Parts: sequence; C-alpha cells; structure tokens
Amino acid sequence: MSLLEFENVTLKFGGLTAVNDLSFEVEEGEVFAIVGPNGAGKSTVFNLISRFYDPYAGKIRYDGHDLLKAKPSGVAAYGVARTFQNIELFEHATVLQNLLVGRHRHRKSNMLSEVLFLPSARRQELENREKVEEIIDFLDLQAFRDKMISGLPYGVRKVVEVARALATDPKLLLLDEPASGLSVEETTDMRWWIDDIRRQMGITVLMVEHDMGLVSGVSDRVLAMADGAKLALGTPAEVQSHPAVVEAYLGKAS
Amino acid sequence: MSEPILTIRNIESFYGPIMAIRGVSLDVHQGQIVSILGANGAGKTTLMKTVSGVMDPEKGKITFEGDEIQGSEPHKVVQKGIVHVPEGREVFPLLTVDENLSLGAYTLKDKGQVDHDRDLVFSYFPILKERRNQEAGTLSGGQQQMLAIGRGLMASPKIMLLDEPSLGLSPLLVQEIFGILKRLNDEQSMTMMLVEQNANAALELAHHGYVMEVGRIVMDGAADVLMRSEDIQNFYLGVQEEGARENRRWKRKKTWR
Amino acid sequence: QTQGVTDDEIIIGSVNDLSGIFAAVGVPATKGANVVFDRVNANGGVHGRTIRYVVEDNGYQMPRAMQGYNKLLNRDKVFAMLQSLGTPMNVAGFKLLDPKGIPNVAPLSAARQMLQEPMDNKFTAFSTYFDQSRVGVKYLAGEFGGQSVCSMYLPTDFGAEIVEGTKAGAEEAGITFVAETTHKPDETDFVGSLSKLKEEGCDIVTIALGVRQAITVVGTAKKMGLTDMKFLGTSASFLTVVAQVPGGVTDGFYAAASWQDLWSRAEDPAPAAFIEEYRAATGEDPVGFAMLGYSAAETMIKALEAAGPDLTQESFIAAMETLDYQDELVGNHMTFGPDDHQGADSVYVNVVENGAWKMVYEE
Amino acid sequence: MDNAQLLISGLANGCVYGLIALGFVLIYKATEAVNFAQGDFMMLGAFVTIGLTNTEYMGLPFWLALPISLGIMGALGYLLDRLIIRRLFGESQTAVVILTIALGFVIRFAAGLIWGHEPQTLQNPLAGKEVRFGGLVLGMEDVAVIVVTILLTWGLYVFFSRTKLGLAMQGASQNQLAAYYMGIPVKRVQGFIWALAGVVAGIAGILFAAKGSVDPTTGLLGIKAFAAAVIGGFGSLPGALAGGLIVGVIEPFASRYIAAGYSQIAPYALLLAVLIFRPNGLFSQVRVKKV
Amino acid sequence: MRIVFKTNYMQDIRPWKDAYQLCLYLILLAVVATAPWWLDDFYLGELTNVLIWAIAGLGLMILTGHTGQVSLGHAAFLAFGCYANVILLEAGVPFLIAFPLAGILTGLAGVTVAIPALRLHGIYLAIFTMALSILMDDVIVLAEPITGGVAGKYLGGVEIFGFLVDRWGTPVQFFWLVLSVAVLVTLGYINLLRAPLGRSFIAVRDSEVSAQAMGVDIARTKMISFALSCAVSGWAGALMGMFSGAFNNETFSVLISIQLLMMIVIGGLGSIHGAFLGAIVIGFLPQFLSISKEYVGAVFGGNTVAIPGLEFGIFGMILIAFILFEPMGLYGRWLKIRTWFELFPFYRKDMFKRQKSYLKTERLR
Ligand SMILES: Nc1ncnc2c1ncn2[C@@H]1O[C@H](COP(=O)(O)OP(=O)(O)OP(=O)(O)O)[C@@H](O)[C@H]1O
Ligand SMILES: Nc1ncnc2c1ncn2[C@@H]1O[C@H](COP(=O)(O)OP(=O)(O)OP(=O)(O)O)[C@@H](O)[C@H]1O
Ligand SMILES: CC(C)C[C@H](N)C(=O)O
Ligand SMILES: [Mg+2]
Ligand SMILES: [Mg+2]
Repeated sequence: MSLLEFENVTLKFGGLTAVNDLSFEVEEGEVFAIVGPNGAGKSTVFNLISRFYDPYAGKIRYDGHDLLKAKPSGVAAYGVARTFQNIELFEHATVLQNLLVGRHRHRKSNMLSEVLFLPSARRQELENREKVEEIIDFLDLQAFRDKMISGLPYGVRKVVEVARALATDPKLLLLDEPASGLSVEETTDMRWWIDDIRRQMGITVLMVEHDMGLVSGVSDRVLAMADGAKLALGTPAEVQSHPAVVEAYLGKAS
Repeated sequence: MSEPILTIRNIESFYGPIMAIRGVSLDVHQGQIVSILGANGAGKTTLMKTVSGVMDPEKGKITFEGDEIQGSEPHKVVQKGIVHVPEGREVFPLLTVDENLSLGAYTLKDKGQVDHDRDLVFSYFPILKERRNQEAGTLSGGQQQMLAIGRGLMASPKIMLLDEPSLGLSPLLVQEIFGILKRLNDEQSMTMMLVEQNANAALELAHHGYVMEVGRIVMDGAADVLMRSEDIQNFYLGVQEEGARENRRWKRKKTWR
Repeated sequence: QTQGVTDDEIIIGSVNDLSGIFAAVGVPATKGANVVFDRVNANGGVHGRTIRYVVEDNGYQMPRAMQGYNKLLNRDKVFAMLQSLGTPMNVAGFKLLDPKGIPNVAPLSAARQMLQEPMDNKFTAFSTYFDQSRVGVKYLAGEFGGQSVCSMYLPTDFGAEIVEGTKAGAEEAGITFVAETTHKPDETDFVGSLSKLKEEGCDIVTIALGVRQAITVVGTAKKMGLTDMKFLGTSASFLTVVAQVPGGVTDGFYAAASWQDLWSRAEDPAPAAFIEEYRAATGEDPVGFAMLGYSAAETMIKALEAAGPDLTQESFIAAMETLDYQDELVGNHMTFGPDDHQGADSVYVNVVENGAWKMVYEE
Repeated sequence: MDNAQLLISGLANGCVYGLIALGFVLIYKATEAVNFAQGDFMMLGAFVTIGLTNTEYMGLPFWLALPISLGIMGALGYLLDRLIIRRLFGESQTAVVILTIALGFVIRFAAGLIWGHEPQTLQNPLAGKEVRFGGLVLGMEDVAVIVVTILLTWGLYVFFSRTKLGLAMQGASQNQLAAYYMGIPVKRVQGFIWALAGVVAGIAGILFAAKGSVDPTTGLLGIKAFAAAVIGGFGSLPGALAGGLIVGVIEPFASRYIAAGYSQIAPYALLLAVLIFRPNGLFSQVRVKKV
Repeated sequence: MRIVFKTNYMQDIRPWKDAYQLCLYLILLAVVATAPWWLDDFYLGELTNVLIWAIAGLGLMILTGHTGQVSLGHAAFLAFGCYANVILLEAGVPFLIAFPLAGILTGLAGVTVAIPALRLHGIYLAIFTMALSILMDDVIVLAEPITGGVAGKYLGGVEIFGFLVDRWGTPVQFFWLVLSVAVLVTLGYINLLRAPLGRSFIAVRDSEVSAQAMGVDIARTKMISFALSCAVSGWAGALMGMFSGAFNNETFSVLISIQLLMMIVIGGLGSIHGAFLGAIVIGFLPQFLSISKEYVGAVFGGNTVAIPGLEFGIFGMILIAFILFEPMGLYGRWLKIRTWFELFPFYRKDMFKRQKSYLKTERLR
C-alpha cells in the first residue's frame, strides 16, 4: 500500500480546472517530486492534501485513511507536514517559537496543567526543546534561534519553514519549492538536507520544485503536470527527456 | 566610459539597531545591466530598497541622472524613471490582473502607450492575458511573478531594479525572462540592476557584476571576468559542484567576509 | 475636626455631567452655582471661610462617577455634596456618602430615591419626577378630556420614576395607561414608536428622554400630523432651549416642573437681578438650569450661615432643617424640617407658546 | 398606509446612517483604517454649518454657507491626516482605531467648547416644507437626504471603480509597498481620501442637522452607522448604503411592532444575525488567502 | 550590558532571564504589596482600581494581544462576572467559592459567544463583540428580577477566612485581595505563554493557514482563548463591582469596552507589561487630570470648572499623544529605554528611529 494516493482527483475554481482527474501514488520512503509549468496545479495538490480545499471529485488516501474525512488541523496529526511556496511563518515570533509550534501535535498536557505549569508540562517543554534543538542543529539555524521572523532574509525563512515542518516529526513532508530564492550553494545544502531527511530520519518527501538540478539530484520519481493533469511520471531522467515535458516546461536548452 | 546614470556612494542602511548595508558604493551606466550576487542575508534586497526610496539610508549618497535621491519618497523615485520589481511579488491581491497592470502604468499619461505596453506584456506572458480578469491574489506563485515583472515593464522605466525576477518560474520561463531582459536591453537599451540567485544566467546577461556579503561589496568586475573567477564559480555558479561535492558534504569556506 | 472644613475654607463637592448626554443640564447648573460662590468668596466667605466648589465630571458614566466620589471624599475630603447629577450616579454615591454622613444637597435628579433611607444627610430642593408627572397627567386629562396615557422613556431609574408617576396620575384622573416605549440615548428616530402610540390611541404621552430626543419626538409628531397627542415632559425637559427651537417645533409641548421658568419672568425683580448678575459674571445669558444651580448654591450658603462658625455635619444638618424662606428666583417657598428634607413641593405645568414657556397650572 | 409611512421615514433615516457609513467605508477602502471619529466628524460638520448659517452666529445665507462649510470639513479632514494620521503611516491599524476614538473625545470637547452643549437646529431653506402623496408625509429634508445619499453613493462608486485615482486608492489599501513601487504617492492619496471623508461627513452633518437637532454627543450615532457599514460588508460603498437603509428601516418597524424594551435591540440583533450567516457582511470584500 | 550565558534549557523555559531580573520583579511586588503603609486611602483606592483594570486588561490581552481577536465588547463579560459574583453571594455562597465560580461561568459564557464568532475576523469580530456589549446593557435592564435592572445592585463587604473585606470599610484588605488576584492571574498568564497553548494562540494570530498545517485546531484554540479571556474578565468584573459597591447596566457600558481596548493598545499589544502600563494610563489618568486641574486652577485663578468637558478633551489629547509617541505601546517604549541604559554609552542616535514600514491588506485570510 502506498503512503499517499491520489485517485482521479479533480478540483475546479469557478470555470477553471486547477487539478484535472489526477492520479498518482507516493511510496513510503521515497522522494517524490512534482514539476510542471507555472499554474499547472502543483501547489493546489499540496493544498488538497492539507485539506484547504475539498476536491470536486476523486479520493485522497493517506496511509490507509481517507484523508478527505480529516479536518485541516487533523492532517498534521496523521504526520503530514508542509512548507508554503510564499512562506507562511508566524511573523511576530522567534524562530525558536515557530519551531515549537511545530511540536503542537505532540502536546499531551492540558490547559490546566499548562496554566499551573505542573512538572508534567515542564517535562514536556524540555522534551520539545530538545527535539527542536536537534532540528536547529541539523539545519544550521543556531545563529537565528532567537531572531524574530520579521527580520529574516528570504532564504533563511525558507529554511525555517522546513525546520518548522520537521519539528512536527512527520512521516510525510511536503515541500513547496524549497530551493526557490536560495543561492546555488544553499541549494546544494538543501539537497543534502533532503537526502538526510529521507535516509536518516526516514521521512517520505513530496516536493514541488523548479530547480531541475535539485530535482534530479534527490528524487526517486518525478511527476510532471500541466494544466492540472498528469503529463509524465517516472525517474528524473525519464521525465526530463519526455518530449512533452521538454516542450511545456523545460525548454529546448535544458 | 560615459558618466554613470546611477551612482551609489557609501550607503549605510539600518533596520533599527541592525546594520544591513555597511558602506556600499556602486555605479550603473546607461544601457548597462549590473548584476548583484550574494548569499542570503547579504543585503541585496536592502540595497535595492534603499535605492528605490522604500528605505532610508542613514549615510551615503545616491544620485540618479545627477539628482540626489537618497531618502526621498518612493513615488518620487518612480517618477524619475526608476522602477523596482520587488522580491516576493507584492501584487495587489484583490485587484484583477488587468487592474494590476494599469497601476503599473500609474505614472504614465499617454493612454496609447499604456495600451501598447499592455499588449507587449501580454505577448510576453500569454497566460496573463488569459487570466486578465482573475484576482491577482489567486494566481499561482509563478503567475504572480510574471505579473510583477509585467507590471514593472508597464511603467516604461529608464532603469529597472529586478530583485530575483526568476523566483518560482519554470525553467522554460526563466529562459524566456532572461531573453526578454536581454531584448529590452538590446533594443531599448534599458538599464537594469539585477539581483539573482541564478547567478549563471545573471552573469551571462550582465555587463558588470558585484558580489555582496554581509552588507558589503566584496568583489566586483566585468561579468565575464567574474565568471572566470574560481571563487565565483565555486560559490555562486555551482560549477564543478556536482562532481566535487558528490562525495563530500563539507563546504569550502568563503575567503571573504 | 469635621472633614472638609478648615479655618478659612469649606470644600463642597459635586459629581456632575459636564461632557455626557446631560451636559446641557450640568454645565449651566455648575456655572450658576459658581456665580454665587465667587460672589460670596469675594465678600469674605461664610463666617470667614471661603468656599471651594470642586466639580468632578462623570460624563454620565457610572465608573467615572464612582471615581469622582472617591476623589472628592477621600482626597479632597469634601464637607458636603451639592448638585450631583444623575439618578443612578447619585444612588450609587450614597453608598459612600452615608457611612461618613456627608450631606447631599439639591442633587440634579428628582427621583424619589434622592431621599431614601438613611434620609438625615439628604436634602432635595424640589418635588419628585413622580409628582411632576402625576400632576401633569392629571392636569392634561382634565383639560383635554384625554382617556389614554402613554410613556416614552429612557430605560433608567429616571425613566422608571416617570412611568410610575404617569401611572399614578392616570389612576387619580380615572383614565388608563395603555402603552410605553423605551429608547436608548442614541436613538434619533421616533416614527415607529409614535405610530405605535397612535395605534394604541394615546392622548397624553409623558416623556423621559434626553433633551435632544424630546425635541425630536415633538417635532416628528407634528410632522406625522398627531396634533391631538399631548406631550408632557418633566423638569428634565424644562429647558430654555426646548422652548426656543426655531420654527415653533416644540409649540404645545408641556413640561411639569418644580420651579418657574426664568425668561417668562425676566421682568420680575428677582429673575432680572439674577440675569444681570449672571451676565456680569459670565458674559452670557443664563438658561433655566443656570438659575437652578444659582438657587441651589444660595440654599447652601443660607444653611452654612445658619450653622454658625462652629461648622460640623450635625450643625449643618440642623441648620438645613431650619431653613424656611421664599425663593423669589425660582418662585418657590422652600421649607425644610426634621422630617421634611424636600424644599419645595409645588409642581408647575408649563407649555411652550411662541418660543417661550408659559405656566398654565400650579399645584 | 401606516407601514408605508414607516418605510419611507425609515429610508430617510437609513440614508443618514448610510452617509456616515459611507465615510467609514471611504477611508477603509483607501487605507484599511477605521475612522471611529466619523460620527463626530458628522457632528462637527453640522455645527460648522450651524455656526455659519444660524442667525445667532454668523448668519450667512444657507447656499453660501454650504460650500464654505464643506470646504472647512474637507480641510479639517486633510489636516487631520497631514498632522496626525500620517505620522502613523505603516503602523498597525489598531493604533489608528484607538487614535480616532481618542480624537472623538477631543472633537466632542471642542464642539462643546465652541457651540455649547445644548441641542441646536440648522436654519435652512427646507425647514418645515413637506411633500405629501396620498396620506404619506415626507419632510423636504428627508427628500433631500434620500436624493443626496443616492447620488453620492453612486458618484463615489464610479470614482472608485472607474478612475485611475480610485484604483490607485484600492491598490494602496491592499499593499502600500507595492503602491509605492508603482509610483503612487500613497500618503498624498490618503490625505485626499481623508479630506473627502471630511466632506462626506459635512454633507451628512448638514442633512442631519436640518432633519433634527444636534448636540456634541450626536456623534455617538456613528456606532450605529458603523454597524450599518459592517452589515453591508465593510469596504463596499453600495453595501454601506444598503446597511444604512436596513438599519434605518428596521428601527421604526421594530419600535412599532416589538414590545418596549426589546425594540431597540433590533438593529444589533440583526447585525449579529447577519454576521453569523455572512461573516463578512452582505457585500463581502474578504477573501481566503491562496497559499 | 548584561549578557546571560545559557547553559541549560530551563533558562529559556523559566519566566525570568536571570536572578537579577527575578530580584527586580520581587522588589516591585514587595513595594506594591506594602503600599498600604506608604499610601493614603485615596491613593490606595486608586492603586486598587489600576490593578483591577490591569486584570481586565490581562483578560482582553489574551484574546486580542495574543490570539489576535479584537474585541470591542469585553465590558459585557465584566458585567457577567460582576453579576454572577453578586448573585452567588446573595444566594449565600461563600466568597471563596462564588468568586472563582463567577470567573468560570463567565468563561463558559465566553465560549458560547465564541461559537458564532469563530468565523469572524478583524473589524467584523470587533463590531460583533461591540454589539454584544450594547445588547448586554439591554439584557441587564430586561432581566430585572435577577439583575436589579436599572436600579442596580449593591455589594457590601465580603468575608474571607473571617476577615471583612470591603472596598470602603477595609480598603487595605480589599487591596490585598485585588493584588493577590492580579498576581495569580499574571503568573497563570506567564505560564500559559511558555506552554504549547500560549504558542498556539500566537500561531493563530500570525497565520491561521500555517497554524492549521501545524495541527493547531483554529476553532478550538479560539474557543479556549475566549474562555480564558472571559474568565479573567469575569474576575475583573467581579472585583470592579466590589470596588464601586454599586452598579447597574450603565456601569459596564460599551464605553468601558472601548476603553479596555484602548488600554491594551496603549500599553502594548501582546505583552503582559502592556496590560499593566495601559491600566495606569486609562485607570489613573482621568483622576490625575482632575487632581492637576486644582493646581492649574491655582496658577491661573478662576473657579474649578473652568471649561466643561475639559478633562475628557485633555484625556483624548493625551491618548493621541501616546499613540503618536509610541504606536507599539508603552511597553515598546519601555524596552527601548531599557536598551538605551543597557547599552550606555554605546547607543546610536538613530538606533530606535523607525525604518519606513508598510502595511498589507488584512482582507485576505
Ligand atoms: N483560489 C483560486 N481561485 C481561482 N483560481 C485559482 C485559485 N487558486 C489557484 N488558482 C489557479 O489554479 C491554477 C493552479 O495554481 P497552483 O498554485 O496550483 O499552480 P502551481 O502549479 O503551484 O504554479 P507555480 O509553479 O506558479 O506555483 C492556477 O492557474 C491558478 O491561477
Ligand atoms: N525587517 C527587518 N528587520 C530587521 N532586520 C532585517 C529586516 N530585513 C532584513 N534584515 C536583515 O538585513 C540583512 C540583509 O537582508 P536582505 O533581505 O537585504 O538580504 P538579501 O541579500 O536580499 O537576502 P536573500 O537572498 O535571502 O533575499 C539580513 O541580515 C537580515 O537579517
Ligand atoms: C435633571 C436630569 C438631568 C436628571 C437626569 N435625567 C437623571 O435623573 O438621571
Ligand atoms: Mg505553486
Ligand atoms: Mg533578498
């Protein structure tokens, strides 16, 4: 059984079909990339998984559950975390606090024990902190730990988003253009991070990315989309050489 | 060479107590494309914002066509012919694509030219024409980026400041964008200041390049000279990286800072 | 040592509305009182003590009023209160005044609660809203043969008093109370309420509304052609401006108050003297409530004088209880006694005619 | 018959709410700030006109005083922005809200100081005139209110949706930074809109003072007008008028048919109901963010 | 400048930065707690009043400052708490049970309100709550048999462990009561902010979409925020009732709601300090103005009510000045002053100059 399954999913915005009868599966443990021209519906696929939109038709299954039965906030409870293409951080909080919010789905304490800050709440806080520190170390964010998000440069924010998603301890990580706005050097870092996330942490990664270097570097399989529908699916090399993909997405020079 | 059209001298800019730009000077000549490279947090965006008047520098001088413009209101800067295509799109989310483009031409009086420019933008980005009545906020990330660039073009600027114009665009469109920029530069001899993470394409296009790190300019030179520098190749162009880093995860530290 | 009394000063307090919806009452009343105190002070005060009149603005809000009382009592340590405005505010203030026995004189509220127990430290100048509306209704019923009476009021103690008075008056006159409408202070349109009252067949309508509202009600009724409906206000509507609304909008509006109008008696010696003194002191024309404030301050001075140089709460209260004089200015006979802490009992029914109040009945 | 009368006078009243609401929406549409002093602006407009026209003050002819007082109100609106609001440019809108609430205190105080606390009526050429058709009576002032409000709403609507400046204002409210990048003089544009809001408040004040009387607390009417604007969907000009009319009409019907003590609840109960079923008002201007 | 070296995660989790800071707050608490010995009854009363406002401010701060839900109607919850407390007391419930219960009941009332309010944002929520506050006024009048209607209710002293606690009779005891409630609420608030719940409030405030993606249930979180906020407001209301001794529907008018919001904005949204600083301004400034009036009067001569409404006018002007001077609230200013001292003499002249800033629409959710 695949970890994530899209079965004939369709989504319309008014007259516009953003996702058109789309089916694909993401296997546990792989890095799965989605590519496609702008407006192909890639982010919309993510938003469907996050339950921000209800599909017009079709099924989405995650780990054997019918994902469409979950509330938007319940998706995280299944162990699905994501980043956003346009960066959606908690602006008026520090990096540390942002990551700690990521721990929210592991909250065991209740309101009363928190208001009284009982030893159990304290223990949980220490635990959260340790987990978060591991991620900070992993992504090299030490220097920004106590910085407010509102003062961070674009590239760092992208990394903080990944860190926050990781803090939830996910099984499936959705990355929406993780390398956009990163320099070549940082993109390389990102590549290794994604590699480690998959290999060491055992997290399945579903990623949208336009940087073909990164895509072919880390992903096992690639789905190419256009106009909401599947264009090609296969290994990075297969997809990159697929004529329709070259035509619609890569351009001849690549 | 001719007198520079835009000169920046010893600019210092702060975010409250944080110094983001530490005495940057650079020149842009008429008809040139100047590219600025730098890791994230280097202060590229801050520099651009300081030029377009969206931020006030605390020290230093910026002159455009002989007039000092540092610290003036942003709309005055635009009226002089400097247009900034910002990082992060910044479209008007509740206005339609068409209305966004109209506002791009806010400073222009000539309706004929506005219509002409609009058609030009639509020819560059046909998807925008298709979506001309869609609210900009519901466009996809890349579509918004196209809109932002198109909107910048609508102002018929003398100089364009482009902050990561290729952000979030598909490889095909990235090629196209750089093609368009090159054409504008060749045909209309439009001056540009370009910040790009896609350093390869940027240096290919540019005449001159500057490298910023931690708020300073640490290197500059003709684009082709920079392209040949080993450090630049390593850190900004990713040349050899594929092979060189395949087996090693450590990074070579930059020699400047 | 009695609080608020030193060798050369007596401190008198007031929690008044200088900026709220009843500022049109509180401001002139305070000015009127100050005319008296300034004159007395200029002449050396009462028994060698000058009077300091400290007025706190409550904006017709309870919390501010309580803050004002706290300041007056605990910081300024006033000797007595004069002309505190607002029924709810006064009643709440009693909580603080009573334990200290601070006298509350001539409050700007004619609610019956102004003399609630313990009564010994409370003195009012005039008859109550209850009596005013009761007498007014009776008069109108007799005069015009009305059969049904109604009320429009603010949902406050002040309104409640007037409704009760109206009902009592209706009962005495042998007619029926048929309908009521309540209104918030910010209400400006009364077409709906008036058509309801018309539907209910109201002949007499008593009004316990803000000043501006009362004017609007009467004007709207005119416009709607409800010329047979008689509107009756109380002392809270008995303002000079109400009579002076341009265009004769308020012509035919009745008000049952407990004092006589100022300007209709402007030729009489006492009002004339007052108008002159007020003009000289403030540079403007007085209105009815300026006269009232003036008169209340005079009462206070009389009592302070009667209390003698040895001023204590007891001596003051005893002195108040001896007061018995004709107040020519407001046209009332003021008597107080150990069991009578209400100065005047008279009710005058007035009507607006040609932009001025005209007295039509007296009881 | 009775109901027709209620409806008509409700509409006239609703137009006054609508006019104040229009002022709220104007400023919101162009700056996303909420001017809580709009009601007090209206009161000020009324008093300024009274001060110019009424015989006990300057006694100018009404038709001369009219443009002068609108000019004064426009200037006041502009100065307010120039001297105070503009200094909060780029700061959180809550700061502006609080500031305008405090400003309301000051305006009320100033008006009381200048014109006193007693209710006053505007002497105007329409006073006392009325139109009758069938058994319905409608004061000339009411007719004026209805006509002026409809024209004004229409005019402002066209201004915002058809003109470049109107578009620029909408843009400036959505993203000040981007507006600057387009070369829109955002601050100047906002100064203009505050001046315009001043004029609209002036118009509302004049019409209100002609219909009834004003005193310095009249501005509290702004609260109800605010509710009206929200019912209409804050940010929509026709919505403001619609909201105003709804509130205006519901009031007389409620006080006619609902028991005393309950009738004044009607406008607010309606507001709650509208918001529960349409959380962004009738003509919603709010969108779900696309991520 | 003091630099704190961190060696242990507890240093970030515990509420104070270091022993020095802890000492400062303890000293502050000691100074306030001994107020009865160095303040006369009047000023003690004013201090009590400021503390009550601060508690109310803390209540609103949870909702507006930390969860981003603007309420212009919290006077309704003050009223609810006040009446609940009194009615319970009148029913013979001892104060130590009635008082906490009053807050809890108010919290439940808050949840009831939150349910329809969940989908509302920004000004829509503001006007929704404002309407509630206006309606509350009417409801109190209509529910006369329970609330005493326009005539209002009165509350004398209460008994705690055999001591009479009464605002007027035993002001010192009452002050201590209020102080202990204030301290307890503050401590609970601090705890909340360093725990997951408080962070989820901030998450909802800053970005609902990503809070959701992190597994924060927006509706539930808002509801809890309403509950806590209203419970605290309920306690403040109960104390307010005891403080004034007499109250009716007008005591908790919508103007109080507005003042509450002004208070936390002027104090500084999103900080506990802000609630206290704001309470000093809104709670004491009017009184201060009427006191200073005497001195002004003394200088310029003339009688004590020179200009009607002057106090409100000046109050308004001062509030305007506060906002202009520091739109981020007094706490922001306080931080700057502190940094100035800490960095002395290494501060830069323009260090706190605001860089130009720009707003974006809030119409996108
Ligand atoms: N809320 C919406 N209303 C209307 N159209 C929408 C909405 N959201 C997305 N769209 C449209 O759906 C299409 C798919 O958008 P989506 O954001 O998924 O594209 P994408 O593949 O992520 O593109 P990009 O690479 O540019 O980010 C686009 O054409 C977009 O304009
Ligand atoms: N609003 C802000 N407040 C405080 N500091 C800021 C703010 N914006 C940027 N900075 C700081 O200024 C420095 C320069 O930032 P800038 O955004 O100019 O970098 P950049 O070179 O454009 O980076 P990127 O490539 O990631 O866009 C960074 O160190 C950043 O932390
Ligand atoms: C005389 C009036 C101003 C009194 C006020 N209506 C009250 O009793 O509350
Ligand atoms: Mg996308
Ligand atoms: Mg940048």
